[in-house]
Amino acid sequence: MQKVSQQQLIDKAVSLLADGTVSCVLGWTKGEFDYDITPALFTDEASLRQGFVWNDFCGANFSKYLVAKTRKCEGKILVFLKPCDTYSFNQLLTEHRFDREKVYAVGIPCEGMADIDKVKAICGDGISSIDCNGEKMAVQTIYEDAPVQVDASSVLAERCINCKSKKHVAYDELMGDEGDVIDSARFDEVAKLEAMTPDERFTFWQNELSRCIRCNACRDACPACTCEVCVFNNPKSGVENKSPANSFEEKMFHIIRAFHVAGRCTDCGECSRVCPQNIPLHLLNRKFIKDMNECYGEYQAGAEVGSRAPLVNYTTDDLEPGEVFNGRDSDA
Amino acid sequence: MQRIGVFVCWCGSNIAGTVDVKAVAEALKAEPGVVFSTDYQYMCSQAGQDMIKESVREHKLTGIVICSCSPRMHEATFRKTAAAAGLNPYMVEIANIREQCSWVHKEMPIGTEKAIILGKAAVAKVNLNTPLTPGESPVTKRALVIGGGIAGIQTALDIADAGFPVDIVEKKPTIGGKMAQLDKTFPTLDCAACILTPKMVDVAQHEKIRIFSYSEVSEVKGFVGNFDVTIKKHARYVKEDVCTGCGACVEKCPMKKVPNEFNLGMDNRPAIYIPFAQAVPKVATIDPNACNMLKNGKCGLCARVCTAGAIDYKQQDEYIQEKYGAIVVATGFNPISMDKFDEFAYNQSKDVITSLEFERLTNAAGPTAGKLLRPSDGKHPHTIVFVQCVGSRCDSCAQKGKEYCSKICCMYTAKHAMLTRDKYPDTEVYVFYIDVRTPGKSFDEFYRRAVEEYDVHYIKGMVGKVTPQGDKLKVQASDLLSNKQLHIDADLVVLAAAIEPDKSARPLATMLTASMDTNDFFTEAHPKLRPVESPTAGVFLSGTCQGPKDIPETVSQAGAAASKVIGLLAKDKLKGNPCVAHSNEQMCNGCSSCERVCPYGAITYEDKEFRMPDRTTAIRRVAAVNPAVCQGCGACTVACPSGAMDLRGFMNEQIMAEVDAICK
Amino acid sequence: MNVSYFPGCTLKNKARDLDRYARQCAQVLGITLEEVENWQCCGGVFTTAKDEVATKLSSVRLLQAAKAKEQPLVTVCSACHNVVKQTNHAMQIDGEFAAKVNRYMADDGEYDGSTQVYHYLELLRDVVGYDTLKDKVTNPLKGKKIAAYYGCLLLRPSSVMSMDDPENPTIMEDMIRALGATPVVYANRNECCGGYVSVESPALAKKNSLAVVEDAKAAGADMIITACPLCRYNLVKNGADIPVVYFTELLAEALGLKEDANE
Amino acid sequence: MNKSYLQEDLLRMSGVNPRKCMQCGKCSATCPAYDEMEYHPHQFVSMVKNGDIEPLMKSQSLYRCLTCFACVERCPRSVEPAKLVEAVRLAVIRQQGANRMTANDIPALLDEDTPQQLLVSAFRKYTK
Amino acid sequence: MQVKEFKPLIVAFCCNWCSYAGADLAGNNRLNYPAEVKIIRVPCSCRVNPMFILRAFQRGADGVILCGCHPGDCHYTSGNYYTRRRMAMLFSMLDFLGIERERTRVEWVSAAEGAKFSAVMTDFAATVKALGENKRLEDLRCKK
Repeated sequence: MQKVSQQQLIDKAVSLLADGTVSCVLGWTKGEFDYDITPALFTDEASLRQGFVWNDFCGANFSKYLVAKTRKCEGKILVFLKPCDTYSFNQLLTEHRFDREKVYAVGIPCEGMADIDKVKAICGDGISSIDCNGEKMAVQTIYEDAPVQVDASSVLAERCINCKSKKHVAYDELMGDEGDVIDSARFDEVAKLEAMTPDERFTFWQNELSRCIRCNACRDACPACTCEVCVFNNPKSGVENKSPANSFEEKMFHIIRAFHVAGRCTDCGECSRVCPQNIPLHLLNRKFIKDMNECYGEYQAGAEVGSRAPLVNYTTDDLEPGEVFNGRDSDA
Repeated sequence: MQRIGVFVCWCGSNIAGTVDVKAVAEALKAEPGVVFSTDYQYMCSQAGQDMIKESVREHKLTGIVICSCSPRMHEATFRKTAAAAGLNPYMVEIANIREQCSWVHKEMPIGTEKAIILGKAAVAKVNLNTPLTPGESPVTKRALVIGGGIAGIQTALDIADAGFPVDIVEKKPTIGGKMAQLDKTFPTLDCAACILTPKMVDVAQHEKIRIFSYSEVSEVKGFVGNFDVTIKKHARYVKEDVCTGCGACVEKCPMKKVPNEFNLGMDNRPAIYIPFAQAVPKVATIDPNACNMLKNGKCGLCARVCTAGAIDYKQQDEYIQEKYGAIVVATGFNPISMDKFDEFAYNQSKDVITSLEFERLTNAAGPTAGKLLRPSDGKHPHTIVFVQCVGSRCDSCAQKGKEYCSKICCMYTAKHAMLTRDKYPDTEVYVFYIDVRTPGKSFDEFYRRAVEEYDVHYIKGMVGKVTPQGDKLKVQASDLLSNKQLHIDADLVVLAAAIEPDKSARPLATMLTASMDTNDFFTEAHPKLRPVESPTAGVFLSGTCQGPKDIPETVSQAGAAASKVIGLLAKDKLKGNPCVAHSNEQMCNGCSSCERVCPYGAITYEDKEFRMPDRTTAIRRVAAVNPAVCQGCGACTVACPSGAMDLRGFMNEQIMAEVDAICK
Repeated sequence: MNVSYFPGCTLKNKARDLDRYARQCAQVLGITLEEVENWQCCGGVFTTAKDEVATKLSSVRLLQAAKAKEQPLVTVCSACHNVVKQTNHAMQIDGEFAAKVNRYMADDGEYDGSTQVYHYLELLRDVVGYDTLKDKVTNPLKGKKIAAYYGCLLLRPSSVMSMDDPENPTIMEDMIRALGATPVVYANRNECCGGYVSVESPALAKKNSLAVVEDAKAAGADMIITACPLCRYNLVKNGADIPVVYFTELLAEALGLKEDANE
Repeated sequence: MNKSYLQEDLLRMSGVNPRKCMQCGKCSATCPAYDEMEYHPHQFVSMVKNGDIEPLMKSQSLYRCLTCFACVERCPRSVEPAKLVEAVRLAVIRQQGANRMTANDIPALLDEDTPQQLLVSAFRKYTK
Repeated sequence: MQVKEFKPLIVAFCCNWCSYAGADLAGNNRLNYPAEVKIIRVPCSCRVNPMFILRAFQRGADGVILCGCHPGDCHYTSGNYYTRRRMAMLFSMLDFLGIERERTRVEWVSAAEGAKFSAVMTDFAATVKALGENKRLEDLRCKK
């Protein structure tokens, strides 16, 4: 259960619309299923009351939508930001991707989002409705009479288990506390891979990446991927490719994508959330973040507006490319 | 589709000895776009070049590949050839089959195979070449000289004499710099003031020169030929154009206990002051930290005695904007602090002084009117010990001094020793040295005179400890040649303090995007062949800001910098390097990544209106590269996430085509 | 504040004054000196040879004992301080040395160089603060002209000791000032008294000691203070004709503790 | 010149790089024991550098160095001559029977004020 | 049956001001290195996009080496500092994916270091040769 209720958010949005602070509201709405939440733009009270949704499945990070929406919207847009969304929000501001003046950001606390696959693992398929408002999540399936009561903490998404921060780093208004940065174990999985032999790592990634169907969902959801023209869509870039022709293409796409967002990725986890093949793409980004933290000092993209990312910075005594392996296991 | 001609050079047997040039020419004929391929003994010869020109006309070539020596050798030659044949010079690519092929491989089949691959890569690149034209930018015909010491003075005079206007910015109230503080100059012993002050007057009277004294550069924008500079003129509380320099205010000022920086604090000056009699501009300056009127509104004596009405207690700092075509850095040096060398008791005794202080003590206009007297008790010193290399030639681990040799100390110490012995023959003079370094015209002769004619005691060894005791300075030192530890009761100890660049140099370098070494000396564009230019185009170096120098060297470098500036200002337009970055506005995100890595500040952003794919319009922030500032490194192209930034002449597509050709 | 305290051999014997006054003053200044249990001699001098391990073990044990209590380690004797601090430094920067040492540390636990080592003077300056000290003075030593004698071990090598400017130190002068007396600055205050060479060449020790005393006297001192028993011994033995006392004694006097101590 | 084993050992023990020395003589200038030494600090540096170590090992100079670190502190090149002197001294007293001082020497050295520190230090310096 | 000797394909990106000149100097001094090394001239090591390196591997290169001016000596003052960070991160990522870390290398070679250039290339070619063919990153379609 989230600390701030859907009703509170709707009331907030309605009042901000009514007093003219904002002209539209970027929010979540229900899709095909209760857990299938998609972003939507609301412009009046009626549609808000009818369609606005806020529950444990509202994982979508809205920061990215601001790039396109602020260009179109007259007046300000109201956006609700979870703590992790605010980092993307700041990062996009650092990159001048939207006009801050055109946004009214309301920070909302987040208790973590649920992973529907984990719910399904408990309740099975055929979910007809989910009620997240109680102490426990009530999952109704077409096969059972009574809803199954699921502990929300047992179906938390990976990125929420390893949540790096409950702190709102950008907002005009807060509903709840500002929150704190928290110690997370988010690099443990990366470290586990690092401890493997190169052959094991190769097999691991071969397994994962060979499932890629090049649907581009990771790119399309990624708040760092807001390029006007994506290199993968640009015939002159030399890497344009619509579908994975072979195992190399899969790797190439993901390496290039990870490199492109290195230093800019806030580790929001959207890539893995949206991947239909459940590839742990966030591990690639986290690997870069971990390396950069270790080699060039702690850096959190989006923690502040205007900060200089490690890859567009240097010191004269940085370690040499060959030295990044020093001190790591010499398994090669 | 390009029509490419391939020309394979034998370079006599240099290439042909290891590479089957005919086979190379033959193989490359089959490459896409190639319509003509041939070989010749010496492609760079007149006959070879004529053949290229002829082939361009005959085969209507649009691109040329020369398989020959390194492009670093003849790229310029063949570009000219292409231009003479009516082709754009940037439609030429060189395959380096000599230095990087025939000369490093021994067997013909291997050499030939590699030469073909290198040729293919060049062909692949030329297929994507586009004609490039260097950009042109106008030149503002005015120079800025930062620093008004002898280096800045000489540079300014030389530029101005060539007919170009020059502004000098000097942070002190007067120009003259360190040389104005010196007594005599080695090796000829003319008086520094006698040779410097006429030059200062020349500067003051030159119709092409403006002096901004008591001023600093606060902002620099723009690029070679087009610098926009903001100069901050500090309030001196005296109207410069009204003050006659009569000195009545200086005489009447009641606050007379301000340490006189011109005499390095060895005597005092009033709160309103003219640094020295020959100051240029000769106008008074009020020291706001000392003046009672400015501090608490009580006094106003100077305003009352000033018949010209020049005093203005309400004066504010003034900012002046000016455009310049070239900037000369002449920020000079200072002796280092002696705080970390207190084994020599500099902080414990007034009679331990630096060499620059010694200059003031012997200068007729100094605190003792030229009489060599001890600062502590005004007595004539009978035993003087000079210590060389204090803070110079130190190991970096010692973290005390400088690693370099300060270069001027050996000579000025010989001068000090000689002059002392000349004027006061009853004085014993000891010089402790590690090495005596006197390369320079008449320098060693000068030093030998000090030893042989003036009987200065040169002792190889170092002073280890100076102990002030009573009115003596007990000097404990080693004499390495006689293998003894010496104990000398000295009256005066003079330390040859290392010199370091002025502290203002580092922030200035940042403003100019000019590079510095770890010692904060400005680096040259090339240490041997371009010693007076900074790597940043349009920024030139004069004097000790570039490295330790004596006066003759400084003056010659100042003249050299001036001639470089004149050469630049004489041009009406500057032609740039066309191989510069450019941004595809359609693809640019305006994210600033490129700007962050650009070492030249060549990238700016502007808001532009674009038609979006959905037929609406939107205003987006996009990058724009100033081709006159961009030097073409390409750092931005990799920082750019969208690939909007590309480098002309080395485009992503071109380099990938080369990769493909090599890996095929 | 509680700190681990290492008196060292001489302070238990010939230099009891140095120790006793140090403890009494610390108490008044709000610092509790907890004497390290079962301590051994520091080793007397620090052997600079990198391969010398055994002679440094007692210092390492000392440091480890303080670390175990999560306390800084305080010494009063200049020589002990020098040995302990240099050993600690070697443990920090010389991995090979540290590895060798730790082979002998099975009983005490491995030591990593993390203990903070203070000289008592640093404690006064950096922890208590000279302003606070000044406030606690009950018997200002007005009119006394006192020469601080640093000797060699307290300041050098400065890259390791990093207590004060090695050529122009102020830590003792500032203390003297805080106690109400007038410090006398003289050039030889950081020159060696002759140290242990007095067993090998008494003449050398005498020459050096007298140079110090003469310099201090010439600068107008009527008393010399020191932190080192060996310095005091050499200076006194070689004919100092002004009093040479431990700095803690002066401290005790100014804090009004000296009479009690003499009882 | 071939580096002798002894020379290598001395450099390793002391951590001193005598090649950094520029022969300014400041170490000897500042040495308080200079007059008692046959070979002076700068000579230790140059002689060890040149492999001329035997004379140093025989010299009384080894036992005159106060280890007061004045030379270390004031060396403009960070050569640290005192560490080299110590290394040579150790090379001597580590040899069998080469102890400079024995327990029998002590009574003669004692007076009623002799601090323990003096004996301990002297023993450390002169005895293995 | 005689097995055909494996000859690795090596792409070397060299900055125009130092390493390319260093390679020329190696030539001037006739300092041999394996012909498998093919040099591509770039203005500065910082011009090398990770995509070029991946492209080379894709097209069948067995090793890619990047050479630039020594840190501090960059003709463009700071280019190689960016290169150093970018390549450190890229190489670490390739290693993370299980691709042999020895196939990629960065070396700083000045215009005066002809001998170093030759030695570096000889060593790198031997290292790559010992690794054998690049199988983990190549695009099979691009192989003959």
